[in-house]
Amino acid sequence: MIQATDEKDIEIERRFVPKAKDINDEIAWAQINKDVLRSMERPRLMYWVIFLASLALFGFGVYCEIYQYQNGMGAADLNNPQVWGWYIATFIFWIGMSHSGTLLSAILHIMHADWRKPIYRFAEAMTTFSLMTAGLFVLVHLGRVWEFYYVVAYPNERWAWPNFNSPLVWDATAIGTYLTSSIVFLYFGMIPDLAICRDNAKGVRKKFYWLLSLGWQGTDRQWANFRVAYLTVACFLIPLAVSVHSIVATDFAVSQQPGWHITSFPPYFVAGALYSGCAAIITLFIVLRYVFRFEEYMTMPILDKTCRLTFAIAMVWTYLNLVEYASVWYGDDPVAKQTLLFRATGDYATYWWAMNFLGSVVPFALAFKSLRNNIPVMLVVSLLLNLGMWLERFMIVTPTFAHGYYPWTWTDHWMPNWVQYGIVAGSFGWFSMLFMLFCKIFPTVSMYEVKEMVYHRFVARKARA
Amino acid sequence: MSSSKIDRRDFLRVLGISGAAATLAGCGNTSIESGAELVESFVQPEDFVVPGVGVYYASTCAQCGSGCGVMGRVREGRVLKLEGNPKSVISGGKICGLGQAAVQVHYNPDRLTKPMLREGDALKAVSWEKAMGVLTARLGSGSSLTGEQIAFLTGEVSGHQKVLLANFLESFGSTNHVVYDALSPAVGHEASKAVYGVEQPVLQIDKARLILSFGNDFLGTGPSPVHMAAQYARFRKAPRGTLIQVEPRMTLTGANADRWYAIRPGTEGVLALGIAHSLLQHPEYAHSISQELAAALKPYDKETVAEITGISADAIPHIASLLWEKSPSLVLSGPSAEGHVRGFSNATAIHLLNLILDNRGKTLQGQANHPFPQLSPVSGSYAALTRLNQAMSAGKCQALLIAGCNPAFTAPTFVPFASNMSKVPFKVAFTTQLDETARQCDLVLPLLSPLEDFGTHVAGYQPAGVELMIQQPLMEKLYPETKGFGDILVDLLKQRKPDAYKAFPDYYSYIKTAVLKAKPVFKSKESDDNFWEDALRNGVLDLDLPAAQIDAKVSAIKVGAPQAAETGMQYPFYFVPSVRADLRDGRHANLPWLQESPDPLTSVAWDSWVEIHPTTAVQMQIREGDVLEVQSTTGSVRAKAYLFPGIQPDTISMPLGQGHTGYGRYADGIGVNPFKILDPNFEEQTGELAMYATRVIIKKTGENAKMVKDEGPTTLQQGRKLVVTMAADQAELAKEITRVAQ
Amino acid sequence: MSKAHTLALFNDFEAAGRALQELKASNLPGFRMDDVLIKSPIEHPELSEMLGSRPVYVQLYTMAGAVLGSTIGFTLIASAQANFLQQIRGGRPIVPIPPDMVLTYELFILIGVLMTVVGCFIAWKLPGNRSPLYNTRISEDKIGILVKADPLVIPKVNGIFERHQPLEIMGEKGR
Amino acid sequence: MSLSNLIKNWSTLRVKRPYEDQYKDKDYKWAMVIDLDACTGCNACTTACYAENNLPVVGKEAFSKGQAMHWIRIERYWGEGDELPKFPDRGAQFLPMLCQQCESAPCEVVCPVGATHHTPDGLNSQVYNRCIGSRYCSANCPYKVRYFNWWQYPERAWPNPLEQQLNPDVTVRSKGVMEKCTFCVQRLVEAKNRARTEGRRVEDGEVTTACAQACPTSAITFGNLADSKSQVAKMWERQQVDLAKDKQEKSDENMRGYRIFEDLRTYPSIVYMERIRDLQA
Repeated sequence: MIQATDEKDIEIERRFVPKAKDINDEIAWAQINKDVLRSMERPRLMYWVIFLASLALFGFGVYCEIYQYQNGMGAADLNNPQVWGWYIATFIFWIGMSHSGTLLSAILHIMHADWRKPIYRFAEAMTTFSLMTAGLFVLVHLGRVWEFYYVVAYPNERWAWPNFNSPLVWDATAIGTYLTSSIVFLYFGMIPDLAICRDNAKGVRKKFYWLLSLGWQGTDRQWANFRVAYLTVACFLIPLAVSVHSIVATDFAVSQQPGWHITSFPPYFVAGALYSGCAAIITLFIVLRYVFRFEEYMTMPILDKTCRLTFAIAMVWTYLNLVEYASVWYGDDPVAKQTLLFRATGDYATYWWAMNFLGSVVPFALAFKSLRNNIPVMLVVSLLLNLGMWLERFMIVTPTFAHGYYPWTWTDHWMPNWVQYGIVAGSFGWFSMLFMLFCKIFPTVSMYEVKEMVYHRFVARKARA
Repeated sequence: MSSSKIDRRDFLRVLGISGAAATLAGCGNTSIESGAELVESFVQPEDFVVPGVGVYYASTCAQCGSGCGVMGRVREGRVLKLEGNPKSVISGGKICGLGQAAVQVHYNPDRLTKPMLREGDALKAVSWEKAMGVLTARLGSGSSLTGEQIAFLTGEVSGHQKVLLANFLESFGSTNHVVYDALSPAVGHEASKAVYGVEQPVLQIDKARLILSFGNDFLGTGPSPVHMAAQYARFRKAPRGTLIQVEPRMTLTGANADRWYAIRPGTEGVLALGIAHSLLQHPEYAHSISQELAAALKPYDKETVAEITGISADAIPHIASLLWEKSPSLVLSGPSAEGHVRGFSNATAIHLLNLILDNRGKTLQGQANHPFPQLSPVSGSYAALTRLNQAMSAGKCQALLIAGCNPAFTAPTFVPFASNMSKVPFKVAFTTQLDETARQCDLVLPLLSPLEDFGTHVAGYQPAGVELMIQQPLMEKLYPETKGFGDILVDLLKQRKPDAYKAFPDYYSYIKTAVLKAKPVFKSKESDDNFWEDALRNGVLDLDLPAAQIDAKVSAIKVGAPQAAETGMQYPFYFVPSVRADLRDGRHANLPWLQESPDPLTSVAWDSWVEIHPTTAVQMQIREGDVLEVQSTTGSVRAKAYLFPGIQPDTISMPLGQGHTGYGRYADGIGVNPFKILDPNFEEQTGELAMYATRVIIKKTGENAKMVKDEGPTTLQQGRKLVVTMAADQAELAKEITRVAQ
Repeated sequence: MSKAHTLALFNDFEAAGRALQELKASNLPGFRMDDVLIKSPIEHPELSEMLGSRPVYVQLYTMAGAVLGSTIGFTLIASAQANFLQQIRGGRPIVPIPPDMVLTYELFILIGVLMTVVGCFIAWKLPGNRSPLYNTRISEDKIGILVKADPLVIPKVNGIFERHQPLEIMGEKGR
Repeated sequence: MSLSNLIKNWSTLRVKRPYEDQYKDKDYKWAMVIDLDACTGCNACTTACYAENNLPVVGKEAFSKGQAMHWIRIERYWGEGDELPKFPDRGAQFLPMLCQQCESAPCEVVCPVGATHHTPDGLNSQVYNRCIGSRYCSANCPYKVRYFNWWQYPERAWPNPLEQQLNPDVTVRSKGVMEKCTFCVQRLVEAKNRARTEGRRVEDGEVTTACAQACPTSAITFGNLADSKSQVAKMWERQQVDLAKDKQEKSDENMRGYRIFEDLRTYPSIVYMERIRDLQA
């Protein structure tokens, strides 16, 4: 067992490694197992409160969906120009949210950024679950959801294939690929941890983990293949994640609508996706840290790094956002310009300014170390950033429909009714319910990688000594 | 057809339309399940029915008095859709929205299917035998009613129904046929008669180079809108005619004008005389009128006229010079000019322009004198209703029969029609659907819809010669306990005058005999059967007659000193009700297609609204959707404000036709009824209700609601180049290939 | 010839490394370094190196998957469009290249990812073939060295292990 | 075999529509001309369309929410720009707007299931059974003439016996599908079948749409653009509008024909003729 008690080592560390330690490297490996496994034991009260609240929210969403299913989409107060409402806006929001898991996990993995290790697992879970939530929105949004399989390309007696020209089919394929790949990535990276669970579980759970861990024993051959495969999948995932959100952007960019027909939409969407995902990671980071007492692993230096990353992405997004406005303005297409002006001054001006404020000004809070280290402030800021990102999606969908090419069908002050509110709220319930379940079934902190982190620090210190 | 010995189906078979009607009997049959049916082959279906193939039958539209020929598409015995009948001169193969909706009168879910008899406060469904028993007990052979004691109140009615109705009343020694039309053209007719000698001159719109219309909505609510629209289309082809419209509130016709002027309501006559004054500057016109008249026109200089009418002083000589340039012209007077206390003199002043411009015989002609004037309709009037109202009030009326009008809905509040009605001991309504008036009657007899019934019609406005329009059933009747109006009249007459009517088992045989009697007039050499079959197949019997000459009487035109419009400070706004081309006086408010069909000018559907000019609205801080209370001396109504630029700024306008309280699911609770706030102003010459003379005050109620309208928040094209406009002098219409409607 | 297994648990990588070094140098008859397996809670490349070259072939599967995904993807999509009912769309050809490329790209990644993971499972010979002798403490913090050798050599191997303070030595009868 | 098909037909499968003389050798290309100077805005076409195509009456509530189902609607504008005149002294600007049956329809490309695509006779068709209701087509339609069944109208729009009026040649659409003007395809199919049995092409004037048939001023002309002798083809030619061009080169500037949003390169099948106003008046 590695023990670092040498006073001299600590002194060296203090002198030559001025940056804050991401994690206390004096944690014993067995303690890591114990801490993480403890989070999967019988839940505390706080867990039940969050879980039941999520369940209730989800239940209400299901009720709204049933109501809408039985009556038709009119129940959601959609109309001729406003054909999409909040569903598509929230769909993009969830798709965007999913991107940070991949970013943290894959990009930082390739770059050997060790600080990702305690937090990437829940970020990946977030990716998976927000993709599943996004998928739900596709279904909720369909007028005839019972025929949704028409979009899938499969040989059938009708001899009719889906329309491969349609960005929606690209979407379906890209999201399907992304969901499959991220589930694979999440599970694959979890196999060593599942073996730990297997070794510590009893009864049915043992059987379950025994099945899932696929007989992992941590042999050198297993580790070698695992490393290569994990890195390869990570490499695949980065372009995939970029392609997914840029394809979602083509839903808009390919179309004729003023305000959508913009070349910079794909990078703009990707930046927005990473932005909202990072903000969501901060939120979940704080929640998990509190609920599961993960102070030892989800440490302040890691939060600090995540916040700095978020700030950087926020600035990228701000830039691309300004590029969008500037290109519309400079491009001088009267119709697109009118739509832009409508956003800034029309019925939705409040939301537009709020979006710009929350998206571009509030992130400056992340630039201050004192604020970064203040957990309540960060919780509020991260939620505000995500609200801003949701508003961004809302601003893309609703005002464009309200003020499109055709003046006769413009709408004023269109806002959804309770069914849409209910379903959107229900999606948060669904996401959070899945996430809470995940926390109790799977280890939310990657044990083996935290061990690696601790060990590498120890070795490095040894070497320096 | 309980009372006829010969089944109607046999009649139809003779006429070669049996198939369409006969297969209907199978609808809703459950005897198949009980094993009572034999397997039938479709190899030899009924004559004229090919499963899956639509067949067209000619008939006549009864939705308004225009008498358009229509073709009904019938499939498997169901009438599906109406098209225009190309053989009809009036419709020319075209049809309006109102006509289309006739199928919804027929299939209306709120149609009356059984006779209703009053028991205490409520109407209860009874059998046809019982209903007829009650009717004949009062009005049959044993009836002792005479003269004034019986009254028949109808809307505009023509053809043999009108004849039977007169004969029925005659059997009581009565001539008490009261024809009421809430939107009565009576003032216009009187004025025309006084000036031209004809009530309704034939307008040659297509021949005019310039039309100056004072509120005449010939495209929307005129006497024959479909016919006029076709003429208008030709008018717009090379050489393109120019339309100038002067009215307080833009009508559909005004919306199509090359130049539209908003005029202060009631001052149309002043403007007309002002234009006449300007025209007299041209020497060739100076001779066309007498010296006294010319002298009387003196005070109508452009400044005075501009002051009174609100139209710029420059516009008056401008219009006059256009009239001088573009000859022949046509000057029209319309309801918004006529519906005032001085409406008659307004109309005659407008007609004077036609005389000065010598449009007689060019764009204005008399209707042909035809050989069956007894079939022509009597147009309705408000005065007739007043007389009936007085008779009822005095308790003179013992029996009141009502068909085709709804005075309980359309009569203004100051006319206590409903309470007077209760003084009549026996009230009978003939209707296809219960309305506000029928609900107050003692007996309601359900009529066949016009698509199930035979009939003959002669339109009040005959564009060329005369057309006897034939109406025939397009399908078997939907409800067994309904009956044609004509059939009921024949039944009653058989009681009253058995000898004269015993030869006619029903109305069908009556009109067939009557039409065949008229065969010599049509100079037909066909056999009777062929003549009748042709008449049914064509749906129209045409008689080409020369147009009558217009014999103008300038003496009818009295010109006084120019009078300024009244300004009432307590009621600062003029109230101009607008008539929608589809809902008219509200009789069509039960038809869902028409309710859903947006008003062309405001795009509002399913609702009432208050039109107010945007500048006025800004002054009063009124936004669209603000609920306004519109108050006159007789009452008030509440409706949402709609900002409408096509209105004179001192005027507000509300559409008529909505606000029903007992007219079925599609009409009830929709909007408000502005008939109820009309002030008791009457045209001084004719005694007609001055519909456009009401003055109101508007108050904000503080509520705001969403307008039920099709358009979005903008009414502008926003630079999108959707409707592109070309100046008339650029267009080369003569070079274009166009299809001209005939 | 049947082989027997023995597993020694060590407290840390240094001890395990020393044991491995001695094993390698011992040149015991009936024992090959190829038959030695390290079982550890985290990966330790330096230790693995001592066992000699153990090549990884997962990349080949990835390559196969990527090639398969892109070729089959494009072919299937384009031939689906080119056959059956022609779906005419104004302004776009029936077989459009850019959309097909998008879909091909997605399939290239999907099949690539799946083949990589499948390749890894194949390399692990999972979920079937599991090596005998395992201690749950390995997944916690201990390092195990599993030796497969001639039953006669096992005591000598155990002897080497004993010299490096193993926590425990587990054995089984050779089969 | 599929792959050989692909290689064999590569040239035809890679054709981009529309192209010059696309319909030259074809039998049919349905097209329309609407004369805005003749249109009075009377709404007869709208009601005719309701009758012919089983359009549901949505009622006051749904209408106020903008869920009306009029396949052809009459729009009324008060001005070209963005400033409201004090009085509309040149009248209103009426525009009958219906599906433009674009040759390069933005809706067709984006439908994920191919429920809307082009027919060989140049219609933009909608297959109700295939539609899953993603509403992308409507989002992408610059004319906003696609109408979605927000409610289960078959059960609420035609209370007994109003359903007897329904045209048996036209489907009644269920909730969740998109619909739009079809140029009365049921009439076209019937006419084409009749002509085919008689071994000829549909003659000009033999078939027309319900709106064109009703229009009291005959502002709407419908016909076969592939038949150079047809009224509609002659009008297109005289108005110097070419189906396959997104920018018309007119030698005669005074010809009134134009297509709406040509610069979006949708190649509509409906030519509008400019409204005329006598500005001297």
